[in-house]
Amino acid sequence: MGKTLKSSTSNRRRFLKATGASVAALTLAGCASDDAGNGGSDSGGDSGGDSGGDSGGDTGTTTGTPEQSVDEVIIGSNHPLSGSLAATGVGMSNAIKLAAMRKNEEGGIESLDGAEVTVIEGDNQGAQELGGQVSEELLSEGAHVLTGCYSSPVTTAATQVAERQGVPFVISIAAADNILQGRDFNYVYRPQPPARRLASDYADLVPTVIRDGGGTIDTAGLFYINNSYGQAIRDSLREFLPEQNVEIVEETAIEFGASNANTQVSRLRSADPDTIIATTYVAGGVLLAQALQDQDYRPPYLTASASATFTDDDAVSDIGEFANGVLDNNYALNPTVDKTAEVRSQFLDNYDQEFSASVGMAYTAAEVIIQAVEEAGSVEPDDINEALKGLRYEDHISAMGAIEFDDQGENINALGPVNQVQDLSVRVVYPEEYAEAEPQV
Amino acid sequence: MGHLVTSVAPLPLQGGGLGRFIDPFVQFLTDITNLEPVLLQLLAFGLLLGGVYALTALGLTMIFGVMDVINFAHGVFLVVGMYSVWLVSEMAGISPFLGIPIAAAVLFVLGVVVHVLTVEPIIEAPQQNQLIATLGVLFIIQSAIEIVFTPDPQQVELSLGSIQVGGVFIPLGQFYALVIALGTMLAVRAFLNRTDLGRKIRGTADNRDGARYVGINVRRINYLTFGIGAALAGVAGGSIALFQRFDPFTGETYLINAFVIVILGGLGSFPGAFVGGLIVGMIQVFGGYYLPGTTAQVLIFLLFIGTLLVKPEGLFGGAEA
Amino acid sequence: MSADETNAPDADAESADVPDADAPRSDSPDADIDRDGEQILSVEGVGKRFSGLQALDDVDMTVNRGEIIGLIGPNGAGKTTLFNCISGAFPPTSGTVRLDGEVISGLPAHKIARAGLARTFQITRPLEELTVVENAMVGAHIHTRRRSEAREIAMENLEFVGLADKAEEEAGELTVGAQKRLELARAISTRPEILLLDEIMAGLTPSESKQMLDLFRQLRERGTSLLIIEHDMKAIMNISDYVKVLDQGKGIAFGAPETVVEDDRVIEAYIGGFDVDA
Amino acid sequence: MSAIESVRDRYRTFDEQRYAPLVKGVALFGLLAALPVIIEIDVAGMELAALLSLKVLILTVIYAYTAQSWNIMSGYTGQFSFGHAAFFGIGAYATQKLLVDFAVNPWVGMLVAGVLAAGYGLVIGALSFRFKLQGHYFALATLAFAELLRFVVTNMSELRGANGYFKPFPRDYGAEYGLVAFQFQNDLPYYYLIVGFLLVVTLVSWVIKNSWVGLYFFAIREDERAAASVGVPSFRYKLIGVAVSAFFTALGGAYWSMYFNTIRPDTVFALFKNVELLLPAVVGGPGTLLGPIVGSFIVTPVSEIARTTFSDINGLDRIIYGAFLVAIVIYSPRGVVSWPSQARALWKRVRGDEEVSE
Amino acid sequence: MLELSGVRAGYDDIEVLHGVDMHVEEGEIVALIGSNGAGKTTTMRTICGILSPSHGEITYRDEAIHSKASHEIVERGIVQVPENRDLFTNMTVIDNLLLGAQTEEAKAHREENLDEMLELFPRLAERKNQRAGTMSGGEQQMLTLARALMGEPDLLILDEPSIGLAPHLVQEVFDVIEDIHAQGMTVLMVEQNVQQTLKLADRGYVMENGRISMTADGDQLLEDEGVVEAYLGV
Repeated sequence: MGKTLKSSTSNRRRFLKATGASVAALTLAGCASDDAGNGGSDSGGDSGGDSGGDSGGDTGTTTGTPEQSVDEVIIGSNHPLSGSLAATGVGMSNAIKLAAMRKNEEGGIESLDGAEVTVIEGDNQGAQELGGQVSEELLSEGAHVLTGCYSSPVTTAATQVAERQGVPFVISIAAADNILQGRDFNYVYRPQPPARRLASDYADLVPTVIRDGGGTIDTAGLFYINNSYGQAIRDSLREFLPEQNVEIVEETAIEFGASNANTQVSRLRSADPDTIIATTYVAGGVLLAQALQDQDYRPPYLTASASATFTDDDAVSDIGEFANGVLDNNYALNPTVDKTAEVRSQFLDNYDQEFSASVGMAYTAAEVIIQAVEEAGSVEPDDINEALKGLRYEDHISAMGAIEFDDQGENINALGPVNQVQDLSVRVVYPEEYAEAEPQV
Repeated sequence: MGHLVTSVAPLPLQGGGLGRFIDPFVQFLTDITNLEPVLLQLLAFGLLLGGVYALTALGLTMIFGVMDVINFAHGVFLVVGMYSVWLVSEMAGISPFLGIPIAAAVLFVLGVVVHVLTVEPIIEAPQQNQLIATLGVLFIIQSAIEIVFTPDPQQVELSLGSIQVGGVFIPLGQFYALVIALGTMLAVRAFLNRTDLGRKIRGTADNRDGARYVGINVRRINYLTFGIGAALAGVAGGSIALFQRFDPFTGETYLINAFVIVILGGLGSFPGAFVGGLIVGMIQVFGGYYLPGTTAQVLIFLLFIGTLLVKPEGLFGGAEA
Repeated sequence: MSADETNAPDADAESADVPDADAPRSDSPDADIDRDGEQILSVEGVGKRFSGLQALDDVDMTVNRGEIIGLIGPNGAGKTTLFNCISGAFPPTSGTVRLDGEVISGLPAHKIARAGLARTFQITRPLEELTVVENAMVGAHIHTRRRSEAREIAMENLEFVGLADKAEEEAGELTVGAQKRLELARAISTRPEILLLDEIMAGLTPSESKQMLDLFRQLRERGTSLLIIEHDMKAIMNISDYVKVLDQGKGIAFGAPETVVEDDRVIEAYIGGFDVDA
Repeated sequence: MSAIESVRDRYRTFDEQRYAPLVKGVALFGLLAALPVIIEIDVAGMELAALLSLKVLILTVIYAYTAQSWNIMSGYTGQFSFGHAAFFGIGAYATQKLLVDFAVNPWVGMLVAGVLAAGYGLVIGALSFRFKLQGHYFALATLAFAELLRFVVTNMSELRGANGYFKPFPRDYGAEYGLVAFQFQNDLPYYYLIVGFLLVVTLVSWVIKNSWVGLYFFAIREDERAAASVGVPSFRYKLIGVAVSAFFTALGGAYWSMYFNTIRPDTVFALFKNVELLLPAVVGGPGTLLGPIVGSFIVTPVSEIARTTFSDINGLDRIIYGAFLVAIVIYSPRGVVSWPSQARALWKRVRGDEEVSE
Repeated sequence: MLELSGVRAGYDDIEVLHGVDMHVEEGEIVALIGSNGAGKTTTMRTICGILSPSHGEITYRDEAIHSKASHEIVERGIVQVPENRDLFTNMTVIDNLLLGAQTEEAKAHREENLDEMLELFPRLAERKNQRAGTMSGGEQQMLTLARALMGEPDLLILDEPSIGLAPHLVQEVFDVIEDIHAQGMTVLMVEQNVQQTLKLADRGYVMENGRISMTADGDQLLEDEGVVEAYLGV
C-alpha cells in the first residue's frame, strides 16, 4: 500500500483507512472493483439509508490541531463505504484520493513546500447517526479539512460538526437545498448545484434546446422517485417549468426498490405529454426505459432532470438504443478540457470503476479543497476557510464556470448543463461553452 | 419552502384537501363506466406484479406456517437467489433460466444451515427471539454479499422485451416470473398434497404433538421445511433477476410486502399466498395509477392491519394448503 | 392439557346424539331440599355452545352463604366450562348468573372478581416470574393500591395456606402442591364472598389434601362460600354440604352427598354406564 | 471463597435496606454523569475516548432511553411491540412541525408530541387488544402501524413529504441557545439532557414497577387470565402500558430531531428504527429496570467497535453485529442482566448435582 | 416387553413422576388407573418420548429407550393414542390415517391397512375426505385409534380413549380394543372408566401422586374396595 500512515495514529487503534496518495499507489487497483460500478446507483443516494442498528464512533471530541511543520495536508473523506449507498460512496471517496494523488504527482502543495496531500476515509454507512461521528473521528485523526457525504441527512450531521469545530467542509455531493440555505454556516461550501438549482437549470436549458431545434415542448409528465431527492426536484420543477411555458400534465412516482415502472408508464402514456422528465436513481431510469419499450411508447422528447441513469455509461449501455437522444440536465464533467479525459482514464486505471458525474463532482470538491490549501499556504482551518471564501477556481473538470462561493457557501456558478445520449455515449450539448456535440432534436 | 403545491397549476390528480382522496375514485369509476382500455392493461400489470409478489411469499408462508417463525432473512434469501442466477449466467455462461433451479439448490443448503445454527436452538423460545435471530442472519448474509460482490448493482444480461395481446402489453420477463410462480405454486402444492414428505410437513404444521405421536421426526421436518422455504426464496429471487437489476439490499422492499401477503393469504396457505400476492399487486398497480405518489402502499398496510384484526387466519386460513 | 378444558366442546358433540327426552329435571336445586342462609350465587338456565357443540345445557344451581357445594361429574361433563361461565372467562350463551342478586353473567372476569367471586384453575396458573407474595398481592390490590397494605393482606393469606416461609421465592419454582396453595392464597387475597375451586386437590399428597380440607372448613367459618370441583370423591363427599352432579353438560342430580351417591343416574354416569349391579 | 461470600452477604444486607434503590440509582447516574470525563482519561497511553466518544455516548444513552420506554410496554406488560418507530417518528415530526410551522417551543411541542403518540398508541392498543392479537400477529400489526406512517408522511405535502423538517435556529422561535431553546452549541449539554431524560423515564419505570400498576403489568405478562380472575382489568392496564411507553418514546424522537437537526420519514420511521429501539432492552434483559441501560451500553459500543476495528473491509462490522445478535438470543434469551443469577444457578446445580447423584 | 424402573419426569422444574416402576408383558392388556393429577398421562408421554425422564430407565424389548426421540420410539413399535387426540384437524381423514404409517413396515402395508381401518370403522369410511376437525368427538376418537393402528404397533398405548364420549360410543371403543387385543396386540391403557377397563385388563396399576401404589390382576382390583373408594369416595 502507499507509504503514508499518519504517525499520530500509532498510539491508537487504527480505525480509519489512511490511504497514501503517493505515486506508488497509482499501480494499485482500488478496493472496490466491479465492471458494473457507476454513479448514483439505484441506492438511495439522497435518502437516509435506514441501515440497521449500528452507530457510534471512536474518538474524542478534540479537534486535531495541525502541527506547525507542515509536511502533509490531510483531507477527511466522510462517505458511505458500506451499506446501500456504498456503490456510489466508494467511487466518490476514490475520486478524492485520486485528486490528492494527482496533486502529489505534481509535487504536492507548492505553497507548503511540496507538502503531500493525504486522504483519510471514514465510513458513515449512510446512517444519519454516524455523520457527525465520522466527522469527529476524521478530525481527531488530524484532518485539516473535510468532505462528504452523498446522503443529505448524513451531510447535515457531518457539516454541523465541522461548523462547530471551525473546520472547513466542502460538500462532495448532497442535493438537499436546506443543508446550506438559511443555516448561517461559516465553514461549509458546496460546489455542486443543489436540487433546486438543478431543476431551475432544467427549466432554463432543456426547453431552450428543444425549441431552438425547432421542437415543441408545451407539456411535461414527471416521473420521479418518491423520496426527498425526487420530491425536491419535483417541487422545484413545479415552480420553474410554468415560467418557461411548460405545463406539467402528469406526475407519477416510483417507490424505491420497485420491480417495474409499468403502471407509471401507463399513466404517462395516457397523458401523452411532449416530454417525460425522469428524476430517479440509476435503477429507476432503467425501469422507466424498460417499461416504455415494453409498452412501445416514447414521447417526442424523453428527458431527465438530475437523473443518475442517463449520465451513467453502464446504465446507458444496459438500456441500449432506446437511450439515444435522451436529454438530461445534471452536473457533468466538462468535455471541452483535456484534463477531464486524463482524470477519467487515470481513475479507470486505478479503481476499475466508472467515472460518473457523481464521482467527478467529488473529484472537483477535492480539487477545490486542494486549491484552497494552496492559496492559503497553511493548514490552519481558518486560513483554509478564508481561502475558500475568496476562492475562484477555474481549472476544474466540471461543466460549470469558475467555482466561487456566496455568503451561504453555495457555488455562484453551479450549473447542471444539458447532456444528451448520442450513439450510446453521454455528451454535453448545452450550454455551448461546455458542449462537445450539437444537440440532436 | 413556500413553493410547494400552491404555485402549481392544478393537476387532475394532485392538490391538497379532500379532493386528493376523492378524485382518484371518481376518476376510477369514470374509467370503468367508459370501459377505458387502460383498465385491461392495468389488470394485466396487476396480475404480473401479483405473480412476482406471490412467488416471494411462498417460502415465507411455508416457514411461517409450519414452524411459526417469522423469518426476517427471507428478503436476503431472495437476494442470494438473484446473485446465484447472475453468477451462473455470467461466470458459467449457462442460461439464467437454468440458473433458477441452481439457485433453489443453493438456497436449500443455506436454509438448512441457517436453521440448524440459528433457529433450531431457539425454536421453543419466545417468538421475538427467533425474529431477532433471523434479523442477525439478515445482517450477516447481506454484508457478506456486499463484501464479496461489492454493493454495485448487477444485472443478468437478458433482454426479453414484451408481446402485445389484443392491445395489452405483456412484458415477458415478468410474464415468465408469473409462469414460474404458478408452476412453483402448483408443484409445491402437489408436493405437499401428494407426497409422503409433503403430508408430513402438513401434519407437522397442523399439530406438532400429533406429529410426534405418530412418529414423525419433527426436527428433520423443521430443517427440511426451512430448507424448502429458502429454496422457494431462491426460485423467487432467481425469477426476479430475469427482469430487475439488483444489489445486496434489493430484498428489503420485497420482504415487507411478503409479510403482508402471507397474512392476507393465511399462514402456510399457498393458494392464499397467490391470492394475497394478486391483491397486493392489484392495489399497487391500480393505486399507483390512480393515487398520487405512493399512497397505494398506505392502502396495502391498512388492508394488512384490517386482516390482522378481523381475520388473522387470513383469507385462506384454516383451509388446506 | 386439561381434559376438561380441551375437550369440553367435543365432549358434548355426542350430546346431540343422545335423546334428552328421558332426562327429567330432578336436579332443580331447591325441589325438595330445605337450605339455610341467604343465596349468594345463583345459576339460572345457563347454557354454553362452542361452535355448534352444546357444552352446557340449561344448568341451574345455587350456593348459599357459608355453604360448601361440590360439583362433580365425569371428565368432559362441563364442570370447568360452568366455572368459566360463572367467573367470566367467557360469557354463557344463555341463562343468567347472579352474585348477591346482581347479574354478573356477561361481565368481564376482572369485574366479577371485584364483585366478590374468586376462582382457582385446574391447571395452576402461577404468575411464574413473580414472587409468591407478589402473586398474592395481585389479588389483594383489589382492596388497596398501597403496596404495603396489599403485602400485609397477601402475607396473612400466605400464612393461612402455609406458604409464608416461601414468600420471596419465584412462583414458578414451587412444587405442584405449593402452587395449588398459592392459587388459593391469591384467590382469597381478593377477599371473595364465594370461591370457585377447580380440582385444587389433584396432585396433592394425602396429608396435603387433608390440610386443604381444613382450610376449606376455616374459610367457611369466615363466611366464604365454596364451590368445589373435585375428583377425589372421598374428599368431596366428606366436606360438601350438597353435591351437584353434571353429566354431558346437564345437571343430573343435586342433594346431600349420601343421597347423590345412591342415585342410579350418577352411578351410571360415573362408573361407566352399564351393569353396576351393586 | 469465604471472602466472596462475605462480600455477597454484605451486599445482600445492603440490598434489603430501603435506601438501596436510591443509592444504586445515584451510583448509576453518577457514573453516567461522569462518563464524559472518564472517557478522556488516559489509560496506558490509550484514551478511552478511542473507544467511546461523546457522540457515541449520546447515541448510547438515546437508545438506552428509548429501550427503557419500550420496556414499559413490552417488557412489563409482555405485549411485544415491533413498531415503536411510529411513536418515535410522531415525537420527532410533531415537535418539528410545531416548531417550524408555528414557532412553538420544542419543550411544549415535545409534550404535545408525546400526547399524540400516546393517542396513536391507544388506537393501536385498543384495536389489537380488542381483537386479541398476540405473539407474531401483534408484532406484525405494530410494525404495520409504523410502516403505515412512513408512507403517509412521505406522501403528505402538509408534512413536507419525503423532504422532512430541518430544525430552525433558536431565534426563529424567540429563544437563545440553551436549555429553553432545546439547542446547544456543543454536544456536552445534549449529553446531560438525554441522561436527564433517561433518569426521568427510569424513575417513572421504577415507580411503576414498585406500585400496583407494575404488579398488574407483570401479572398480565405472566398470565392474563389468571390476572383477570383476581380482578386485574387487563385491557385497561395494557392500554396504560402502551400509552406511557408511546409517550416517552415520542420524547426520544423529539430529542432526536433536535440533536440531529433534520428528520425525514426514512430516518425516523425507518423500518430498522423499530429494531434499534427495542434491541438494547432485549439484549440487556426485557422486563428489568437495568436491562435496557446495560443493553444499550453493550449494543451501541459493540457495533461501534466492530465498525472501527474492521474498517478495512466495509461491511464486516455488520457481520459481527449480526453474529452478536444471533449469539445473544440463543445463549442469553433473558438478557445480559440475568448472567449473574444464571451463573449462580449453574454453580448451585453443579454443586447440587454432586449431592443428589447417587 | 416394556419396563419402567424408577422413572422420574415432569415439566420444566416440576417433577410429576417420583419414581415409577411398572412393566407390560407381551400380549397383555395393562390398565393404569388413578385420580386426576396422579401422573398417568405424564407416564404415557414419558414412555413415548414426548417427555424425557430425568432419572430412571425405560427398556423396551431389552433396549433402553428413555433417551430416544419420539419418532425413534414409534419406529420400535410403540404407538400412542394421546389423551387430547392431537389429530391433524385441518387434514382429511385419509391424510390422518396415512400419516399414522411412519415406520418402513407400516408404510409397506399402508394401503391394505387403510382399507382395513375403513372397514373396521365404517363411520370413518363415510367421511374419509372430510377434515378431521369437523367431525364429532366420537368420530375423532375412532380416527385417533385408527391412526395409531396404521402404525402397526406392537404395543398400543391408550390414554383415556373413552373420554368425553357418550355411553354407546364408549362401548364401541371398548369393543374395538377388545378386538385388537384378541388379534394379539399388547395394550397399555389409562382409563377413567374403571369398571369397564378393569374388566378388560389382565393386570392393573393404581397410581397415586406420581407413584404406583397398588398392582394386581384386573379382577382383583375391580373387587378391591380401595379402588372403588378412590373413585367414588364411598
